[in-house]
Amino acid sequence: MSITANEEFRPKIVAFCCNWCSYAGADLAGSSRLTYPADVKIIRVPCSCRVNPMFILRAFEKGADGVIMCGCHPGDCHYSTGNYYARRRMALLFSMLDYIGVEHGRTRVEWVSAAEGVKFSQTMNEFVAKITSLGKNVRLEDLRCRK
Amino acid sequence: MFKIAKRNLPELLRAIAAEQELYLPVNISGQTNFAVWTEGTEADLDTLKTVKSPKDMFFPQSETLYTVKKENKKLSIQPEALREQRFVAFGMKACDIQGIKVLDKVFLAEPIDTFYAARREHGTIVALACHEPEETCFCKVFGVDCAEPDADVVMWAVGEMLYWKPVTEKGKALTESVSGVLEAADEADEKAVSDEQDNIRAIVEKLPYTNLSLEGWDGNATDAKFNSPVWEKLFKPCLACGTCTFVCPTCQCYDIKDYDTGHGVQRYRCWDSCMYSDFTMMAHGNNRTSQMQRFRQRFMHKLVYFPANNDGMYSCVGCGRCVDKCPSSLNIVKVIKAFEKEAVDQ
Amino acid sequence: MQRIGVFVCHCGSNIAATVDVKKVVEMARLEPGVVHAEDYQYMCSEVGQAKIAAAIHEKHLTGVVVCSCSPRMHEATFRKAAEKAGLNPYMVEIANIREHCSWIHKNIEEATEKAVILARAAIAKVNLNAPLKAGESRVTKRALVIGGGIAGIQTALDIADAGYEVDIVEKTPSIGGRMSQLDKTFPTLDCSACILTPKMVEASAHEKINIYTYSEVEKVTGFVGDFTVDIRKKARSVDMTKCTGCGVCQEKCPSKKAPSEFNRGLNNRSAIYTPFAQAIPNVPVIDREHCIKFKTGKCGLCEKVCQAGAIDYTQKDEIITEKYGAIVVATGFDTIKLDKYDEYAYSQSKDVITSLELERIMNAAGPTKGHLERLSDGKPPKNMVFIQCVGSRCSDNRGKSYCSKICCMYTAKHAMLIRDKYPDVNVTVFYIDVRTPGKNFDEFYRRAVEDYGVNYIKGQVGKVAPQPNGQLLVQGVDLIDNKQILMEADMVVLATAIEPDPSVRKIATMLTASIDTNNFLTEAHAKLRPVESPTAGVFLSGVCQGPKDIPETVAQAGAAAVKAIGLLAKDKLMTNPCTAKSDELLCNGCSQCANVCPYGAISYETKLINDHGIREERRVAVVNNALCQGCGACTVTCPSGAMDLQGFSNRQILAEVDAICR
Amino acid sequence: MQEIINRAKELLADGTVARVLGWRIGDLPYNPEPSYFETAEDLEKNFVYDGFCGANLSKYMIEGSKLEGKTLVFLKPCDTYSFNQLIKENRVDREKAYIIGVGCKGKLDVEKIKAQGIKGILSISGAEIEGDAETLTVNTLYGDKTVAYKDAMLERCHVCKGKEHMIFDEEIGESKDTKDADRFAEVEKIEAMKPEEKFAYFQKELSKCIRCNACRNVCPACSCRKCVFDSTKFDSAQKANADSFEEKMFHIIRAFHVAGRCTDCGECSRVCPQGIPLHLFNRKFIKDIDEFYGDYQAGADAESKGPLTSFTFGDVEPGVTGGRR
Repeated sequence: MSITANEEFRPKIVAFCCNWCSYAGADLAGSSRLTYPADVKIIRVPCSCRVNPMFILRAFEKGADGVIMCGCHPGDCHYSTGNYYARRRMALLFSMLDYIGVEHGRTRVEWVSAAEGVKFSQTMNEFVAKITSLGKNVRLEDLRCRK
Repeated sequence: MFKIAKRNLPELLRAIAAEQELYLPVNISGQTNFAVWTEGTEADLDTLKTVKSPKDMFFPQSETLYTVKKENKKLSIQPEALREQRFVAFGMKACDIQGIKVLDKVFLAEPIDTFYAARREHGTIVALACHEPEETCFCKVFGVDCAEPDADVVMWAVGEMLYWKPVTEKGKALTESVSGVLEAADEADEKAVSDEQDNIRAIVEKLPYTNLSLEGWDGNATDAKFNSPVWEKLFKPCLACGTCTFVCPTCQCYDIKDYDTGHGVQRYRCWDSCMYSDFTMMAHGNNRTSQMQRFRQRFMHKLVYFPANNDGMYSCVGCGRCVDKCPSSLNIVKVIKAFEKEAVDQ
Repeated sequence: MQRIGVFVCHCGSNIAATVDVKKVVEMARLEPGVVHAEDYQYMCSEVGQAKIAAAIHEKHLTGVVVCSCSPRMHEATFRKAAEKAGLNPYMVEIANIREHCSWIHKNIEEATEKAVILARAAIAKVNLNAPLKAGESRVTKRALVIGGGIAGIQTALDIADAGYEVDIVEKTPSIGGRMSQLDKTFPTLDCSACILTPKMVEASAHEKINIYTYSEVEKVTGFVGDFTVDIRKKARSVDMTKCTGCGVCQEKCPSKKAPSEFNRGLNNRSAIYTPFAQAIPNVPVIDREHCIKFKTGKCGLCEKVCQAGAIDYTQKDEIITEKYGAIVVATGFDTIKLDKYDEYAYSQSKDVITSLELERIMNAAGPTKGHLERLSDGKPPKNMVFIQCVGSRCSDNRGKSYCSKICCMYTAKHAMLIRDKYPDVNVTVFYIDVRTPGKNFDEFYRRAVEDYGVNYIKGQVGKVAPQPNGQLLVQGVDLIDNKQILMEADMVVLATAIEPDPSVRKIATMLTASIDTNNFLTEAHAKLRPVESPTAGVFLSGVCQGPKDIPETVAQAGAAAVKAIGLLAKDKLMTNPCTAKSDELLCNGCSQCANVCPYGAISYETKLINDHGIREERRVAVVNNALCQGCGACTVTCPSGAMDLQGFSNRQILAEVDAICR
Repeated sequence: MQEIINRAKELLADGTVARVLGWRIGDLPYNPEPSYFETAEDLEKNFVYDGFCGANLSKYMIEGSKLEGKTLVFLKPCDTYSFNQLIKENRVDREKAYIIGVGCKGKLDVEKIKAQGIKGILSISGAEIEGDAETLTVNTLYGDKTVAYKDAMLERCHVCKGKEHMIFDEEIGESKDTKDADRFAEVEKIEAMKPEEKFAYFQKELSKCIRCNACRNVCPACSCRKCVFDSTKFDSAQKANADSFEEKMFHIIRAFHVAGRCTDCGECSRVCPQGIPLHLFNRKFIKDIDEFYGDYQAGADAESKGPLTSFTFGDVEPGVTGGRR
């Protein structure tokens, strides 16, 4: 699917943000009035290590077009090691999704600190653009959820 | 009787499909199962047994019963339409058809299962006699004659020819609709078919399980069998998977579940397996808590409870799929034999 | 089914300018469980909070969703307000429609639609919320300090001064640690003993401080506020209550071949010994490996000469069990072994020494009585070469990747002291970089170069070759002049990398405190919680956490003490209720969750489980709520989903996902 | 085989073990079943160990560990990895097992024999563990046929991890090297495909899935008392088969749950009634783990921390790998 074919397409994007860094980074983006598309909806989790691969697949099942997980930069985890585990889990999960033919770029991990409002907003802008160019997620959705 | 050269089979299939939906055995990445025919689909009539039995043409693994739509705080219920298009089940075997008869006992008895009844009513069964029965077959034990399936139309594959014999009104109607591609059979053909039947029956006699004895298995055997110590030994290798159940042509248990679509709920039913730990789970828990009990249930149902409630009809047809597919090489034959041995030992 | 109230805040125009709050209210009303929805100018105001309280009472709400600013801002406010109105505070969830919505979107329609979805997600979550209650645990008002060096002593003094009992456990016969081995300290050139000894005395005299020397921590159980620790008091063979510290036993002891640990093995000591003159306690220890009495059963000389009758050959190790509220680790450091650095000829020549050995040589109480001399022949050196970064900043696996931090400064100190006392000795220092961040540090280093004529060469030494004439041929490179250097030296001093004392590994395991790949204890947060271990109630003091010099160590020791005091000052600890919880019916006992828990909060119990009528003994995970910080690492590791996080449960997060995607 | 039987009888007789967990001779030439033996007579009469004894008995020791006394269990080299992993996860009790490591010359897959058009099998010779037969002779209702032993071998045996037992009390019998293919070749082939080809491939394979859970239930790593797909905690369907997404969810999550724990024993693919190459999921994770975090073989020991319960500071970033950026 091309971008032009999808002018009307508004992607559904779920962002899992850890409470301590990236959720705060998103807050900073907000208080700095740094815009990004409203397609991104954030779910707060205590730590990126709380994100279960099932949550990500579930989002796709129910019709999400892209899922992004944000956490503290490696080394800065509030719980000291959570994001290291999350990093391994997501590296494997994403590689598997790629392997079964889910388009590149539908999933992403970004480390965003509480001070990186700019990075948060840039990341979300980029991600929305990427998902918009990929178009609707049809490879991982459950057709029963279509309206 | 009619005939058609095997090489012209696509024409026959096309002719059937022109009229109604056609299901037939198709090999998809190495496994043969019943699938919908579309132009270009190649029939696989050489594989004796499909992996899954053809029962899901009549009783699909999963089917929606109704849909609840949610609009704001209002709910509306939309019943699922019954399947009322005619279809043909092409290439079913005698044992599979016996399986459907077992299902009929369950679903067509009061209260009638309307979903199943609609499919039965609209389906025409074109059977194929078993050209080369296999070592896991034991249909004869249950009185099934795989040389003469009980169907709307029966076919025999002999050499380069496929013989076609309409049996029922439905079968005749189907034959009528595809008469353009069929040739009338002559006496030599009749002979070829009866030879084929003799051949098949001769092979059946040589099958290792053919003389399996069902002595002692009947509707009255509940206490004797239920309390036997044999189960405790037998069940051990069972993995509690649902393979036997899901390949079985007669297993008819299903679960009813709700799926949240985000804008409502789809209530659907799907095959369940008495081997599963949550089978018939209730609020208080489970009435069969051990795998031994679950294992016993499956065979007691097939060989004791079902005949008890259905005039002696067993709900096993001897297709041998469980023999082929059980990951632990456990199956109904081994169960029957174990009891036979127990009887001898006593 | 919950009865949920939704409260949409205008935040003046902050929200209301871009989000149609009325529409959010209207849409929220349609969500399952919602029985009340309203909007208000400022929900966080007194009036706003009163509205929430009123609705809780009037509508019998069981759950509250506030659509407002970030939960990081006012979640606590609204939870308190709800609690005051009689609702469990954890039945409140916030939909962030300001920072995550109104402030970033311009289009009212889009922003409103998003706000509705965010509200929907919060409502979906609250529908699955359950009241949570913070737990309480008591605090034992006593601290344990592991390690009796300057870090441990300072921490103990600070905690004791605040009025709490402190026990110091020191594995050697005396407190004092590495600092007691140093001669002078940079950048002031104070005599190390002169500033340390008063602290040692103060600690030993402090009525709140109890010192266990020659003792080791054997076992730790319990958790923050309530640790139970077994301390092994090794048999000293000398009755501490009787010994007067006269020292006669040491003089008379016929076994004098034991290498002196205190002097880094450069000379020997007697089998019954105190490590150094100022040792505290001034009670000797019998080294049973070297004692003739213990080896052969004969001798017993010390017993004969001891007028106090303090010698007790029958003494046995003793286990003391004590309870503590806080534990401070101050296990310090050692220098690395140099067996992988053959090129420096450390093992081949007695005149190649480590800097710590040089400290002992320079010290008046050291093996040479403070005279700078070659250990091979006792001659005074003419040319000395110092080699920096031996094993530090190492890119291969022979040494350590980190900078040991103290070497540049002590080498400048050594160079300066030598040039001062022996002006005819030429001192050359090979260095990679000279690192002098610290008050008066660079000035100190420059004095060494400028006032004392120390020859600093930027470059590394490739080889130190002992010559037949007893000289050491140093082959190096001068990176600034880009030339090879060959020079003869009488002594070579290696600025050997430091590493955490090897005992820390065992201690970290006992405490379930995490350590990094270099065996330094990990801090709870590298920037914001540098003196706390991720394991609650465990604090870090001194080099066990990372290389540091004396003032930094003392500062950190004080900081660790403050953190410990802060804990001990509490009578009870309130625990975070958003902790992990294991469903014992689902738990496999596979231990994977414990593997990823940074807090050691998960343990295993074998329990009789009744699983729908099946009764069996099962190994199941048990979460200690006092230790769990609620990160959720365990929940994802758990394949069966037995481990779940209260307040952020699987079903709650999935409900949010569903609500957003629908 | 007689040596094995004799040893088992000895251990039963001297009270070392209370029972024997092995394979019971089937009623067809190729269907022995995992089984317990408690008497010498039963062993002598019904014990079998031949090319068709592919079943990995290590998982049965979860229940075996609960029984009174020791159980003698026969483990093939690849099975010992599973057993180690189960020890690591406290699912079996090492003290309750007396392990005899049995030799392995490659295990057979009757489906592969049947796939060559062989029907009506009455007897098979050449599958005995004693022989070094290169060819199987199959006597059928429709005549005698031959199949090369190699061509009838399970996929896993072609990429065998080696014939060394990782854990055992004693070893009996010889093994034969059967590895003749690269373990990751199939995975690499898929990796090289275009996304739509990959998707089509897996869609086709997974569309066969009937949600029978055989792969899960046979898997020694899937040792959960209650699978997450059977519990209500994630609202995830365990047996629906109503939409193709379900199969993807199930197989991806199952592979993920065993990632770093899967020993690549190949049981999932062996038992799948629909012949889905399920090992391709697990092996992808194994390959990634090897590439991202260094070679790791689950079950090579019973102590090491798995790759998903450990980390290094410099781990690869998600998405940098897997060809995403």
